[in-house]
Amino acid sequence: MFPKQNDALQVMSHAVIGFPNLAENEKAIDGLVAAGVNLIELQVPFSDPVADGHTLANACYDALKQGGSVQATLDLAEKVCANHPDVNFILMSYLNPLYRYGLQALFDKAAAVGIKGLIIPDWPVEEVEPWLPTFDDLDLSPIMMVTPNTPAKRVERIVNASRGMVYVVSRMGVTGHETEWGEAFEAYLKNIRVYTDLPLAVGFGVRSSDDLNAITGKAEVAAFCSKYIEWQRHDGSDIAAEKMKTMIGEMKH
Amino acid sequence: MFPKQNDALQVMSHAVIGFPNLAENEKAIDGLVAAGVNLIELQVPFSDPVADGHTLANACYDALKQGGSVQATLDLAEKVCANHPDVNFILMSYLNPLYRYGLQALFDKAAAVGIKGLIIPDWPVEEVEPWLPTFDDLDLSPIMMVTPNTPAKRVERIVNASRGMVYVVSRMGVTGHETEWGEAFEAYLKNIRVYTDLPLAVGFGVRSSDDLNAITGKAEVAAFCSKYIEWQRHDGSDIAAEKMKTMIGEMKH
Amino acid sequence: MIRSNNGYFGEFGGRFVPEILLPALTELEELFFELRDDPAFWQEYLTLTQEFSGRPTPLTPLRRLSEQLGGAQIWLKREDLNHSGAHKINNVLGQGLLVQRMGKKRVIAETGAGQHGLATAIMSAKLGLDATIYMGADDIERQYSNVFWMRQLGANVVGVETGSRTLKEALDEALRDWAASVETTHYVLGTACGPAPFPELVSYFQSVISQEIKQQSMTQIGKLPDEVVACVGGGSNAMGAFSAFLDDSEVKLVGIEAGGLSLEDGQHSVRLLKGTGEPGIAQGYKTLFLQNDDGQLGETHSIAAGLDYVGVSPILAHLSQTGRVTPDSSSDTEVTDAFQLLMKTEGIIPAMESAHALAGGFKRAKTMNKNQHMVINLSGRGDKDIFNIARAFPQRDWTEFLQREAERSTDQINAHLATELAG
Amino acid sequence: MIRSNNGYFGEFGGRFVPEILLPALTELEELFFELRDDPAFWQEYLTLTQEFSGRPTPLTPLRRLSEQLGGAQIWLKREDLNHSGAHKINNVLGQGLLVQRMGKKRVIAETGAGQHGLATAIMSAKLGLDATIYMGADDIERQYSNVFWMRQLGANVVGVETGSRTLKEALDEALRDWAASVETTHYVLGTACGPAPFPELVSYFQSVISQEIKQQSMTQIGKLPDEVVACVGGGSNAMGAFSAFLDDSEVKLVGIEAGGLSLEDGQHSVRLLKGTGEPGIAQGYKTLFLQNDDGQLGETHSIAAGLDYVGVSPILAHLSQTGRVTPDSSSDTEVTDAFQLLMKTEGIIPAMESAHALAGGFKRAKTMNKNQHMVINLSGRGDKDIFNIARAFPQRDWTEFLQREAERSTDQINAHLATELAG
Ligand SMILES: Cc1ncc(COP(=O)(O)O)c(C=O)c1O
Ligand SMILES: Cc1ncc(COP(=O)(O)O)c(C=O)c1O
Repeated sequence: MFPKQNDALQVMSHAVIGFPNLAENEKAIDGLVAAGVNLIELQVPFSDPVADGHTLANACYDALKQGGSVQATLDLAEKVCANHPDVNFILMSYLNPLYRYGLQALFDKAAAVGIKGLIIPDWPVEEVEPWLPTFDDLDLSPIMMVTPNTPAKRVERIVNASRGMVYVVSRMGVTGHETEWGEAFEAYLKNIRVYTDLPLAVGFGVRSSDDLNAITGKAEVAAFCSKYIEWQRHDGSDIAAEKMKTMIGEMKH
Repeated sequence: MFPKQNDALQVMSHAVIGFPNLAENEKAIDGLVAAGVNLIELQVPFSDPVADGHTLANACYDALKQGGSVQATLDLAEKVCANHPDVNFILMSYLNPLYRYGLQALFDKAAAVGIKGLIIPDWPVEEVEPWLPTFDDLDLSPIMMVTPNTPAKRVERIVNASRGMVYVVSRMGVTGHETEWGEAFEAYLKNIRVYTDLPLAVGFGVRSSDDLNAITGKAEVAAFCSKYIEWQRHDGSDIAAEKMKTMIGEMKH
Repeated sequence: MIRSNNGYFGEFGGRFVPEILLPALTELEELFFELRDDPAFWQEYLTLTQEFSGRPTPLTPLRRLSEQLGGAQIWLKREDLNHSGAHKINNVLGQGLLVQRMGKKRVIAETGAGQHGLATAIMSAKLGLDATIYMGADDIERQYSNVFWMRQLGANVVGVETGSRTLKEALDEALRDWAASVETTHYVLGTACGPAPFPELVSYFQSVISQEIKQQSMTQIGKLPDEVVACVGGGSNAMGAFSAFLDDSEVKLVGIEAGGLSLEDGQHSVRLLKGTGEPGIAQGYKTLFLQNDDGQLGETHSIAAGLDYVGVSPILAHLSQTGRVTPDSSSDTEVTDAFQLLMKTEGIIPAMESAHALAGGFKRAKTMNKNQHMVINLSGRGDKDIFNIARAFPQRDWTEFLQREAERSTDQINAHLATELAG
Repeated sequence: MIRSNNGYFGEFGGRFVPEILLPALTELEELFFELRDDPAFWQEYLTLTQEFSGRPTPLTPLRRLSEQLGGAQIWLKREDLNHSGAHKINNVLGQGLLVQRMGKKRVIAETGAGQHGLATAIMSAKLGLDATIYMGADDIERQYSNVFWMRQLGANVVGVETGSRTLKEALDEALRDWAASVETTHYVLGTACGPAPFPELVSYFQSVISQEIKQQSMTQIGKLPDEVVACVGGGSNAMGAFSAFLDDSEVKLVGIEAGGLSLEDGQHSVRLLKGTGEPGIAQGYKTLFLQNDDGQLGETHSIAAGLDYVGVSPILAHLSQTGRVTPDSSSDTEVTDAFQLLMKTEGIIPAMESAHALAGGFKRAKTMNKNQHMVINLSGRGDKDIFNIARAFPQRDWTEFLQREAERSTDQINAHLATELAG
């Protein structure tokens, strides 16, 4: 289940399928769940991840060499959704791998294995809208992105096409850099709330307990992804999970 | 004295002033005279000897480093003319060193030290003609060049401006290569004789006894220059003089 | 001029970018739509290309070569004579006018052969803009002379070390920069690819090529040419050479892609022929991409860095589906042969990219008759590619020269350092 | 157009060559005198330069730079946009027409920067002639890229090892070749020097530059320029830029020579200023030569190989004596500064030769007022000189690239050899 508006801050984290390898993905996800993460993006690795910074982009390149693919992602999703029925698994992918798979077939299959949401950063709202009836039928939530430079009218259109939650890109740029959480940020969130009651997931630049604390009370979800992947790369999935657990333990409520 | 028409073939040879060095020039000239050479070109070395092949061009470059110059040439001329009153010394130079010295002054001085003739390969007949009265006054013979491609009318003009002898360039090109002395060559000489009774000095490509023998009976002078300078460079002036002596001894008469 | 249907050409095109880039694309599109029907704007553009880049470029008859091949009369459209040595400058100058109107002070660009990067660096110097150029690290080695000049012109050239380290990655990286800088930065896309409005906008500026060809053909040949041939990397010079002829069905339009070593995966950059590119959506647009079954973009190869690209203009993808454009390809060896033939018979040094059009064109011309006329678009000159071309024609004296020059250069740098330390 | 008095311009000019060369010079002169007043011949020449080399070259306003310098409005005549990258091609194409009329099948040329050699190689390829290019061995090292292209174009490049191994020796050597081959070979002299009729003939073809400037000034400025500035090597681009203005006394004509490191002997190539060149007769003609008291031609230096010459056009020697042309010079450091300024402010990469005209022109422009207009002749582009320019601006990444490239090239040659041995 996605959180509701004004629920306490939850951490969303990340797996790049095939990184560091397919066998380790499942263990890493178990670790995240054990650390208290209830929202997990399963990223299909892609050769050209234009919205990602170098951490995720490099993870994609490595994952592809390890056999990461749409099929591998669905296979893994099937397992982890079954193992962790209380966790929301979200399929994150660039459009092309899904397009090549066949969009209808992909959405059917994703819903069937227990995927709850979709994040597709290069799929604009105009192209998503015709699919909304399908998504609603399948109970598959397109989590659309709003960015600081999105004009008000377009924010409205985007949140109306969103389901489950709205992904709020915290700042200009790609994943993996730092963000400032000042008054401008609060005003930005407030402007989005004008158009939607959906919970807000803040992403891009959430890299520390301090970041989480800064977001607490302002949004419902914090996407803690690049930094987690860095931990995974440098310390291995076990230690990464421990660090995640410690960090979640330190969160203000 | 220059030879007369139909005199037996004489060898003209060469000195590049400063090559191999100034001290040696005098000795080399003595050697040439002893070998039986009665016509000797004293070449002022020049930075840009465009009518010369590599043998003489390289001798020029070396000579310049040894202090070869117009003045050095005149100084040497003064000595050798005095030492060898029976030998015809001919000043050979590109125009510019003489021009810089001052043409009138140069001609006066050259005549004064005993120079008998002038060979200036880049001084065309049109520019020479105004100087003829001066030359005749000074008893300084401009030895003009005729080439295989000189049109008949121009041959006439050139030989008319020549004194002492006419320099017949044996073939197309620069000094230092070989020449064929066939029927075409004989016809070429005959055409020149139409316009002049001056003796003919054949130059360019006279490199062996065979060449001398081929010219015998056709012209009065053979310029044996590049090959002699090669001997000088490789064997030294003494051996070069000996070789010259041997060669002249072998000449048919 | 071809017009998109809401960013699409048939099934291809569109605008598939992270949300953050949409406002800039919309702004650009609005500005472009406002200006493109304004004859005063086109005139302003023409004047700039004339004054700065020497347009119109000539149409050169290849008399000796046509005679030798024994077929059609071949003419070269001389984009190599442009300032900077290729057609790329046309597009860049046009976008420069847009940048000035938008009031932006920084530009970024991706570049493969370096030719577009060089053009962008030139335009930026001329207009006083900051420029950052993304270039695959392998392309930097292949086309170092262009990198040298971009840096001399004051541009910041960033080597991209990810993936296959060529144009595709440079484009990804430029998009990443743009996502962070979009409010103050214009992205000078270099070919008729990418998200709308770029394919249309780049083709609009490049169409100056075919407008001139048309006029020149009427004057010099007395009629339209029978065929127009261009190489296809991203597709901008081809769209430039084809645009004005789209409605003249008697003029055959032929696009030549890089056949590389073979048509095996990873050995070529052919996307328009059967069994090569497949429909896909990446790098901001939908087109025929070289890709695997999982939708991962593929590896490419070409002897010409500027043709070594995984996607292709959505307009050309569409036009080759409709049959208006005939796609073909030339192999690396055909290309080096055509390169030498042009050089030794007509005294013109083509870019390796353009030599693809030559190879493809010469082959076709031979089968045509003497009353027919073919215009080949010579998109660029080859003397900018000296290192690259020296690699294609290995010669000992070049190698030895490089060794001596490397030594001299090392000595010079050391002397320089010594002076600085002493000073 | 200036006309010689029987080959002379005032006291300079003439024809001082070995007798063997006279018939060819006479033949050439007769042909030239017959053609130069024939408007159809001029039109044939213009058409060739238009079709093949992109003439007319534009007149580019330097708006940002003029603003920055705060003086006259500066315009560049863009000879850099010519095919082959410099004005040298104008003369060569013209002589090509003469060669065809004479029916000769072989040409020779001397070259300093390699630019004239390259142009000659191009013309020869286009017309199917054999070409032999003489180039000083030191110049070959300085301008290797041009050598590379000449050879690729099929020309035979002969390195001249004598003397100071630069242009002067190359010219001597070309004359030697000509003496042996004059009946079948045309000597394509590359600048407005040498024996009559070359100074006049080369100036005639290059005068297309000033004819265009004149017309373009009337259109773009609305009046004639106040000054025209050109660099002076042999003098052909300067004569090209000045010719049509000789009778317009309100147009000041300024020739910039290579000031080099200093005005000490051997450190520069200035011949027109007091205390530098002296009247002399060499290399076939009379002019101001750098020489010593014994009449030996001197050593020269310039950062630009194309200006590194010991003599100068007799026409310019004469015009600077009469005061019609104002001679000036720029030092190597002024030149590299001007080079960078143009590149970074206007996006144009000048040849090092042309950067002398820029340096001299910029200095003068600053002292002029904003209503005045100066045209600087940009005789060539600099990207052909990459090695040379990299030497002027030493940078570690270039050095490192050269080292890698030399290694790659060696590996490639070895691999090539191995294949040949095995095969
Ligand atoms: C000379 C030249 N021709 C062609 C191309 C290919 O690009 P496009 O297909 O966009 O013209 C390039 C790309 O850099 C190029 O430099
Ligand atoms: C670009 C360029 N400018 C100028 C010159 C100098 O020659 P000239 O004085 O004949 O124009 C050269 C000679 O090679 C050159 O290449």
